[in-house]
Amino acid sequence: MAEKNTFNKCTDYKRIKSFFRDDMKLLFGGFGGVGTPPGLIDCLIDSGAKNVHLIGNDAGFPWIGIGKFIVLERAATLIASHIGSNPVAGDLMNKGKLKIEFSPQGILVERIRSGGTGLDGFLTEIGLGTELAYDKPVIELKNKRYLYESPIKADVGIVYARKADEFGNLVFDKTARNNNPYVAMASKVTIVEAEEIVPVGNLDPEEIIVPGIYVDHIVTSTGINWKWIWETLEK
Amino acid sequence: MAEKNTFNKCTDYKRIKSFFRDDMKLLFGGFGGVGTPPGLIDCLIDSGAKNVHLIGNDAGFPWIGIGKFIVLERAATLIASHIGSNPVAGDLMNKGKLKIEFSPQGILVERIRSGGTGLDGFLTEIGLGTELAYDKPVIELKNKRYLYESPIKADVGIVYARKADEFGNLVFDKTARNNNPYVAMASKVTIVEAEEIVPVGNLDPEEIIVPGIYVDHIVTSTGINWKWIWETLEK
Amino acid sequence: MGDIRKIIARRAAAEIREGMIVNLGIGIPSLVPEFIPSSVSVYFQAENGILGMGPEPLENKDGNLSNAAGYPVSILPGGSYFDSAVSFGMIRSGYIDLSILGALEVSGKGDLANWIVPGKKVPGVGGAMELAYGAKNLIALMPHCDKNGRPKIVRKCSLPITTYHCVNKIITERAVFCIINNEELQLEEIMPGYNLADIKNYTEAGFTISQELIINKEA
Amino acid sequence: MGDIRKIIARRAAAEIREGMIVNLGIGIPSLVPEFIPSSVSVYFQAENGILGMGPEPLENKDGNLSNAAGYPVSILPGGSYFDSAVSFGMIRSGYIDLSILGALEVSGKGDLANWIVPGKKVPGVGGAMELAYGAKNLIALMPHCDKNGRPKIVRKCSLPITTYHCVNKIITERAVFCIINNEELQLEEIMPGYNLADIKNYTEAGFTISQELIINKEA
Repeated sequence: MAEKNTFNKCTDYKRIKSFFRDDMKLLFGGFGGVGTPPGLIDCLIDSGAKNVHLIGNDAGFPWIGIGKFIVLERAATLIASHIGSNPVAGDLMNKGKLKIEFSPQGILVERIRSGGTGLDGFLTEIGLGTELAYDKPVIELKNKRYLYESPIKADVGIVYARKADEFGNLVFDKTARNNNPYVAMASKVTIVEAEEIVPVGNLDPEEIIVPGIYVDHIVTSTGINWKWIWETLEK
Repeated sequence: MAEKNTFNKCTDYKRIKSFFRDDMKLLFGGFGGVGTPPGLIDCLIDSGAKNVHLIGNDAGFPWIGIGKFIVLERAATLIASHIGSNPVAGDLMNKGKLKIEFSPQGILVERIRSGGTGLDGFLTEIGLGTELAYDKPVIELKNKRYLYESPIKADVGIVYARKADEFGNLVFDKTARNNNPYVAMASKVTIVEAEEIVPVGNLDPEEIIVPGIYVDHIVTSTGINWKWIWETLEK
Repeated sequence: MGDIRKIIARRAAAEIREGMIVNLGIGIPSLVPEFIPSSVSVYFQAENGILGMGPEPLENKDGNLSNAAGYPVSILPGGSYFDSAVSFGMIRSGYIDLSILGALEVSGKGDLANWIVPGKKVPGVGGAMELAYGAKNLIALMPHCDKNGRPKIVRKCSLPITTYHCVNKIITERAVFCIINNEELQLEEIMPGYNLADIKNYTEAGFTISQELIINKEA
Repeated sequence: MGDIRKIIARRAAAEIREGMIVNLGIGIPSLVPEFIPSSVSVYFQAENGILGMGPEPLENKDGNLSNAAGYPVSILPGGSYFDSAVSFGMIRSGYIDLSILGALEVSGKGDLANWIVPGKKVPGVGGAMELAYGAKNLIALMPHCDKNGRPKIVRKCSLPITTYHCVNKIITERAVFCIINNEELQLEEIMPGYNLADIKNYTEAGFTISQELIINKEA
């Protein structure tokens, strides 16, 4: 069994704070807040970072996931597939305080994957001729037209995992996996909040979803600190 | 527990033979024969199919994997990353009996993934200006030049798995996974040879690598029926 | 309105057949499962990364096991979890047999508008474009008219388009239409309580009438 | 030839430092691990889909656990298996600290030729193009001269190029060169048993000499 923190990746929230900088490009894992790291969101809020460029599936809810940061008006831009669950994001957009680029959901995760796997973007017919084509290049090949979707990378990525070993090998929990693996791949500095950190050798090599090569820093989660939408409605 | 063969996917080699046709495009899983389905290779040989268009990582060895089929001179073309381990393939190429298109290894699996995930190809700098650029389109964007790599799909795909349940959910074994998941995704008819077939519900939803949605037919493996190169040298 | 939504959802459920792989959008489509007979077994897929989604559990709801709208679900035997790139790979490449989406407007040629009402509702497109692009069969559900009584089946969508030429069938509380070859809107069925005039007067797009038109009597 | 290969591999092993992620090509690079001190722990990655590859086991060799050349290996604690698209994702996007490849020719500007000798050897490119493209640090290993005594470090490659401007260092049995900014070939080290003339007369590409040139004495 390896010694504790052999790879020097295990750290604490206080030290993580310094990675969140003004003007950074931040990729966040999660889908409607599910799979978004709650402790790292609070840490991002505490860091005071502003003018942040966010990229992720959606805007969360005003009290869930990345939504908690968005409502503070410290995000400059957001690339996401929808903001339907966070009306504050819509208000900020309409007031010109948050610039939003909408992307089809699967195209967005594929753009992140393209950045994370060292490819230079891809072609698709999806979105062609619609408002979501924005000013993306149109490529014609064999008399068919395609949109060019460029790769996305980020300065910092925040990821939520079920388990991490000290090398950063990751295992996820059910639908909290979603886009987290690609956030880990496409971020220059990848920070993981894991429900549990285990010694190297404790994970089955077959069950590892994200190899530790992609992970730079790991903190232990103190658990979900928001009420899910369905908990709110029930109570 | 589901009844035996609820999804009507479990079958035998005899019935599989009819899926192998002259002139078909065939994707095969495996990397140097590791992860290539031995029973399905024999079945392909028995089928008599000829003028087959093969796509896979390499040409195997003359007595291992797809190599066993290639030496019979019934493949018309091969897209692969190398044929170094199968001198017969090189001979056939030099004699004009087998047309080979070489592709960088990771670019090839990515082209298969592109076909299997409904994208229209991707851009990369890799191979630009080399012989492997062939007549692939060159796309210029923001004063940089890229090769366009087109998606690959096939009529039939053959896959080797550690376990399959009756819906076709797949689990792989160590490095025998390699490109098998993408062969399953990119083939119109996906045929799986599994070391073991288990009832639906026996696989942990987290351990499933290929969801059954991609799998059409499943047969039980009778095991590796060739000597690996390192076994040959030893004995 | 509650009733209308359930009427539409019940009729949509009748389109679902044994063994299908089905994706349901948010809104009216999310009501569909309660009208599927328990004898019909299907696998529901959700964009966030699950195939074989079962109903919301009564207890021990798990925040990490949810559908694409963030609500708790369960998983059936044979179900699997995967990342959302794999999920959309399935969706784009035609492995979903049936996709049922809510709509704001549909044109007579099957153009779908369901992602934005400029200046008002700004939900964003979500997975709708890819679901519309990839589904073998796409059914759009919506009330026949908007709040002001104006038709939602139109000659040309006034709202921004999600995907052109993608809808195969439209189900409203008044009627079921199919769209043949992205060209011909055809009335297949008149729903209980309505007659042909109710449909003609409130459908902007021109349509033909199926030779096998079904006229449902009052339920 | 056997000795030359081991001399080159031993010198290459000295480039490997604690904690590195390393990919080794076939040929001479595959001999490198036996010269790495056991105190230095590294993770070897192989293209087929494994990180944390350990040595060939003495018994219970497993046909399904192999390196990219198809030979049996083991896996270290902390190692993982993944598919080959993920594997090449790592390779292309710069997560491999050091890639050591065999070469047929290298130009003074770092162009690598290692995939084909037209009309003779037709191995195919394998993963070499992507390894060369993505590695943070790429070392090419080869004998200093070919069978006919002709230099393999050339002004311009005569063989088809694998990747332009990619090699950072060349190690032969006679010398170690670095290539600065894909432009300047610089002699860093003279290997035991050779002198500057042995190198100058058998290196076609022009080169400068490092101010910190290391001259190794006979071993």
